[in-house]
Amino acid sequence: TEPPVIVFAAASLKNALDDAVTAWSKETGKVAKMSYAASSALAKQIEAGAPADLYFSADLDWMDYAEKKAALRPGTRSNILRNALVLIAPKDKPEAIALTPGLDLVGRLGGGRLAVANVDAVPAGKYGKAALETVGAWSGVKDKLAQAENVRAALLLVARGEAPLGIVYATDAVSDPSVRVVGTFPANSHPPVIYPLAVTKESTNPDAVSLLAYLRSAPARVFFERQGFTVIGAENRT
Amino acid sequence: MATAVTAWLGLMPDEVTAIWLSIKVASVATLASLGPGLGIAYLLARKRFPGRALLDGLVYLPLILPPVVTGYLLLLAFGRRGPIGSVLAEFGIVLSFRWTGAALACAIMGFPLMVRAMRLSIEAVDRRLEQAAATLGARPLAVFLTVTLPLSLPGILAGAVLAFAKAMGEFGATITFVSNIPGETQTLPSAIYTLTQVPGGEAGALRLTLISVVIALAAVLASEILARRLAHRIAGDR
Amino acid sequence: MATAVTAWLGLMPDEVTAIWLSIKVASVATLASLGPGLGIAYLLARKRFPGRALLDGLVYLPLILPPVVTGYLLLLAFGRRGPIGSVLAEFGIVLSFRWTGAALACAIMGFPLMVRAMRLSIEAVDRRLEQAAATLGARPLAVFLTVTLPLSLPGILAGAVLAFAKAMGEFGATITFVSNIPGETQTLPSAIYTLTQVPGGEAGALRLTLISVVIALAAVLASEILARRLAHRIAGDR
Amino acid sequence: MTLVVDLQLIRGAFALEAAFTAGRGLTALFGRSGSGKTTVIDLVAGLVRPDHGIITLGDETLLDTGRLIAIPAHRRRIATVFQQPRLLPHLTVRQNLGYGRWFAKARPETTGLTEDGIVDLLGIGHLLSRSPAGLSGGEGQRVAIGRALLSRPRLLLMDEPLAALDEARKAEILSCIERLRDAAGIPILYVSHAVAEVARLAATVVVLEAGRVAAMGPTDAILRRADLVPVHDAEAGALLDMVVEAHDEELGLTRLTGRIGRLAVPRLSQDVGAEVRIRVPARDVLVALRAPVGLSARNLICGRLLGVSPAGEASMLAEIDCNGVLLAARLTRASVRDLGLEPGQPVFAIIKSVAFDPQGVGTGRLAAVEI
Amino acid sequence: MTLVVDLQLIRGAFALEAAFTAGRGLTALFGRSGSGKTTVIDLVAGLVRPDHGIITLGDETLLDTGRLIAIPAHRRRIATVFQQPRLLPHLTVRQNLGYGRWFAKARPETTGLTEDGIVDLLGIGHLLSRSPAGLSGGEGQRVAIGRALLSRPRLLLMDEPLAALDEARKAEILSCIERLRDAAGIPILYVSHAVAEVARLAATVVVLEAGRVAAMGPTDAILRRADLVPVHDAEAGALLDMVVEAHDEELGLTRLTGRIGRLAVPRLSQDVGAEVRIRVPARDVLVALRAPVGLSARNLICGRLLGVSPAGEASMLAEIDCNGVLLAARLTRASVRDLGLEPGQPVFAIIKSVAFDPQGVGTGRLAAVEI
Ligand SMILES: Nc1ncnc2c1ncn2[C@@H]1O[C@H](COP(=O)(O)OP(=O)(O)OP(=O)(O)O)[C@@H](O)[C@H]1O
Ligand SMILES: Nc1ncnc2c1ncn2[C@@H]1O[C@H](COP(=O)(O)OP(=O)(O)OP(=O)(O)O)[C@@H](O)[C@H]1O
Ligand SMILES: [Mg+2]
Ligand SMILES: [Mg+2]
Repeated sequence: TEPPVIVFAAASLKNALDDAVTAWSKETGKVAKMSYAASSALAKQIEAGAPADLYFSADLDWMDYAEKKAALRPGTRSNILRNALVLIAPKDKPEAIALTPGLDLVGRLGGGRLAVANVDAVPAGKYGKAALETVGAWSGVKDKLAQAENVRAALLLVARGEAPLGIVYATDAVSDPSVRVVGTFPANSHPPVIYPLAVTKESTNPDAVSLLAYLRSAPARVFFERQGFTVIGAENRT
Repeated sequence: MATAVTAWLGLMPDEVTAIWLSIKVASVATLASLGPGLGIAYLLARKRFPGRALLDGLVYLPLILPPVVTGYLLLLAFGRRGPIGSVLAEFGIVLSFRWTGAALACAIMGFPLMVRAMRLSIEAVDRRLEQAAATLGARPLAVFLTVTLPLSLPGILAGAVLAFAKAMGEFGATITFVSNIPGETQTLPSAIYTLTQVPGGEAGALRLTLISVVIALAAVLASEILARRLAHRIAGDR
Repeated sequence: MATAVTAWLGLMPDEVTAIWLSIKVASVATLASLGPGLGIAYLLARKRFPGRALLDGLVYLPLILPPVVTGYLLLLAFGRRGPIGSVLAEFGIVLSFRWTGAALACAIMGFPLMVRAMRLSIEAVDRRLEQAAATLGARPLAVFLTVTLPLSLPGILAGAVLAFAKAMGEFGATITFVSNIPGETQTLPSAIYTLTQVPGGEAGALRLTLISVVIALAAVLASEILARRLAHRIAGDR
Repeated sequence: MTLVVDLQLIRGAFALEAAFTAGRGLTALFGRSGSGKTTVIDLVAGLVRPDHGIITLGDETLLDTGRLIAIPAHRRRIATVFQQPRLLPHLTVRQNLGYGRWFAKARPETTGLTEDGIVDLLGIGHLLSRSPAGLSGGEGQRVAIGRALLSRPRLLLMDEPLAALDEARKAEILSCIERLRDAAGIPILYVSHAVAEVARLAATVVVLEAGRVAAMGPTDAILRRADLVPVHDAEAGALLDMVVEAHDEELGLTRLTGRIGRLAVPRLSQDVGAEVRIRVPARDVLVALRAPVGLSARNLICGRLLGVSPAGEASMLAEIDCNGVLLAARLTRASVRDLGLEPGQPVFAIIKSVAFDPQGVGTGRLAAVEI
Repeated sequence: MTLVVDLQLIRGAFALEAAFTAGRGLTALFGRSGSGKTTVIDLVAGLVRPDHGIITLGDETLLDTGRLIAIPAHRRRIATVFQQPRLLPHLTVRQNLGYGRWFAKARPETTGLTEDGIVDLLGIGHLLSRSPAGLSGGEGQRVAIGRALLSRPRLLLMDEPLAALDEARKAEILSCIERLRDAAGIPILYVSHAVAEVARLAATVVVLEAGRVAAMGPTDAILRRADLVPVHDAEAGALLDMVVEAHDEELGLTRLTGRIGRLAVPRLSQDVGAEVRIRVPARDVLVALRAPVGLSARNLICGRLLGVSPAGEASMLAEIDCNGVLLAARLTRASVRDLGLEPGQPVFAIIKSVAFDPQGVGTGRLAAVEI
């Protein structure tokens, strides 16, 4: 049998990607193996010669990193997905908040903390910081943050009522019944949340390109959209 | 002096804070778990009671569970809405987002290591000496304090150092439970982790790692010297 | 039978694979570190040599370092391009992104715990017994094998179980070093981690956590029973 | 204070089933290796629970398995000198000595011994700041004795306490034990293999054999029985209770009187009128048909030969009734034939040496003395 | 095979500085508690390194700190019976016994003892499958002796091996040690506080005092010195080397002859012509001015009184020259006065009992015997 295509993907893509790859396997009879971890770890592993065929990062920085280390097959990189950044609250306090300049976030926190992913390291945190700066709330809340290891942990803090508000991806908020989206940050308030995909330099598996093509194709769309991602149109991919 | 050193190491104020906080958290976690650790180690080493196997297993749990899960469970139990956390809150004790919560997380993560070392040492204490002490009029508690405890000091020391070292390296449970708030819950490992998640953060991560290693090794060394003195006193020259 | 159980637990094939892989990785990691662990524990317990303090500290390192850092260092050293990895590769030994690498990571993470427990037990062995054996003609190695080793079995067992339990829970270093490839390097904790990173993964994570706890506790229990038998044989009825 | 013991314990193939009473004075537990002596000590100390049993000390029940009473070891106020010293290795010798004293702070003084006195007696003054690890076998044993004595016990258990000591030190400690027994009146349960020690110290002897009490009774009665007491080094002998009649300072003699008549022994320290017990070993008694002259042995006692029985391979034990007191003399078979000894015959017993055991108040001489 | 030892070791306040030679036969290390006996044993066994020193066994150098030679313990082929048994707790008694045997597989047999023989002699057959933890003090000591004997040693170190044993068992083991010494010719370094044991077994005695060799020499010479050997239980005495002249089966007697003249003692097992050594304790010698008649003591030896010296408080030691052989008799001062003993005076020595120590081939009787 042919060797499987090995995909190194950001952990947050698991649900969508599992479904998409299953569909691809059914269609082509080929198999793929998914290795989910933090984008950072995956990038470094690919740099170190990991047997990955595809790298699906959760942000551009780590894809850039891999590219800079010449770990990608030139010309295969493209942006696949886009995500939105939302403000969430526990479901028992679902008052909507207008995310516009002049926002009094500190007041809305009421002495509590704003749960975000790490604003220096984790993509969702970095985007969140940018968005807060745009709406002029950053300087007010920067000492009122509860920075989590990742978006899921930030979500958890809000879900458990530890934090009255939190910033997460729309994809995370959608699926959790214990939180409500109380506002969506305007797309232009932060760098676009983009999930790029590329074939690695080391890849020798001819099916890698096939899977890459499938993930970029229209039939794969449904799987991503079902999880709340926005699929980037072919024209905007590079 | 301290400032000179930090300047020379090129440390940011946040990092200096993280270092001190780490030392504080690790010390408090270690000291606070000494009592319960000893108690449970003694029970496991010397008593037969119903539920002993359960207690034994329970102590191992934090070792077996992925740290994130432990952090998650801590959040469930000690969070603002958790069964224990809500009770504690009534007494004005809040752990979430506090350094005390970080200490709790570290204490729990180090607990299996501490208890196991202590237990081994207690088991190695010659019961005939305890008996001799009893015939001389020492009540069980007095026997424990004057015979069992001093004779198992090497193990207690080893357990404490293991717990301290673990606390200096722990961040999975900590960050999940109490997040990553500079000056409050951002310990050295959290800071290091953050740096590893940023492209190009390796140098910074390495620097902080070295600092944490130096601190923990100093503790290890100190405990070794102490242990050797103890052993020397007990074994004499023979 | 096994299939019936997995069906009843609602396990995916990938998860079943992860369970078996975890058991394999943890067992191999534990067994493989027994020898070096014992050797180093013996050296630290009984010998005075230059560099002893260094070795002692080195053994503690994996405990002090955040697991991600350990994993990263492993990747640097044992990766295909790393100084050790490239040499090993010449002999056809590849660790990176193989289950053997996962075992290496787990072994290293459990090493401090194992060595510490063994060392405590070796230190507790009465040297006068070793002397008696020597006067009866036993060479140092024979003394070690026939006296020191059997008398420190409780600690060796404790050390092994600690290492096994740790291996059953370790993922930070593992996922960083060998990624998270199903069937190859995806252990239970890695699978659990992945599940915690996606919406709706909680139930699955909980299920797998329980399974890992049950396996590790079974090992703990088995070791306890074995240890009690040993102790009983040595202490007699008195 | 009387110790009453009735204990049953099964341990593998070994079954202990021992009942005895130890009254005032010293009770010796005597028996071959493995007969259960240490087990009895452990049971009385409260370190081991019997399967069934009762232990009472005075009017206090320490243990009654039937009534579910079991006073724990630390409340029994019984001090034990174990067969192995069991010193606390993390404490200095001084701290070991003080250990029991400290826990006994609130208890009444029982022994009348001071720490300095004990330290002097045991010759451990130079060891006080040492750790037990470096002590020699005998040094450790002495510290263990001191520790037990200082803990204000109301009963003392001693398991071969003098086994590792040289004769000189042994003699000193024996006299201290005698003082404790007599002056302080502490009952003592004493395990020993040395017949001489037992004869000198014990009022009662309990002989254990494979976990059972094979015999129990006054020391003299037990020690005369060759079937119980191993006939080695001529340990069989008679015990005589006598009173100090007078001292002859010039010659360094003390004259004793008793049912057997008068005996002269080297100067004793007891006052005139004091009761003393002396032991006359069978090996030190000669038998003569006529009163000898110009002989160095000073004590000539006339009596009637009761009988001669074989004891050992070539020797025989002659029992002589001296005014109702029994003396034993060990003779060779050749002598018995040559002298033509017949039961009922009047004979002279020549006593060469005696060993002293003071009864009642006052301490006696330590060593056996030659007359 | 001769053991030559010259050792120096400082340990805190204790300084060992001992040099002695132990030749064929048994050498006793004698000395008070804490005098350094166990330290010497440890040094010879190779368990402790001296500060300076030389140890040679036969023509092999085991240790020479000056030449940086130090054969490790496991290659010395010296078996040690330690003061505490030190059995391996994780092995059964049988495995403990077999332990040394196993490592000695490749070595030549030295003792001529079989495992079954040892087990019988020590009476530990019923313990073989037990774990050492449950053994009594004496049982443990016996297993330790067995383990040492079975390891095919060329030198045997025994540190108070019989301290915890009852007299009967002690007697049996003593005879085995004698066999080893004589039949197998294994040199033995033997620590004991019991003068009787030393007198019976040792060819040479080394007396330690505070780490120094206070005296060293043939057993009889040392044991006659009251300043060295604690004068207790009349342990002073003379050793006589004699030859078996004839056996009298009917009376169970053996007639010995030697410089001192003839002695009759209970039947010995040695063949006619065998050399034996007997010990005549001073306490068992009576002095008479005239030959007594009708006395149970059989051995009457005439000699000349050399002198009388004080020994202890009330007694004196009379030295009697019997044809060039010295006998010692312990007398009271009163007797000395009453008999009017004067140096040079002809006297009769009446010997009541002797103890046997076979010299040369063959084993002797165990117990002291009454004549
Ligand atoms: N667990 C056990 N199983 C079987 N027998 C045991 C056990 N524990 C003790 N014994 C036996 O009980 C007997 C009595 O032991 P104890 O220590 O009381 O003897 P002892 O009279 O003190 O002997 P010694 O004079 O040698 O010290 C011994 O024969 C010992 O082997
Ligand atoms: N580390 C030490 N510091 C000081 N003195 C020591 C040390 N180790 C041993 N000693 C002393 O050395 C002396 C000799 O000890 P050793 O065990 O050789 O005596 P021993 O003759 O065997 O006595 P025993 O008959 O009591 O067994 C003892 O007085 C002991 O206290
Ligand atoms: Mg005993
Ligand atoms: Mg000694």
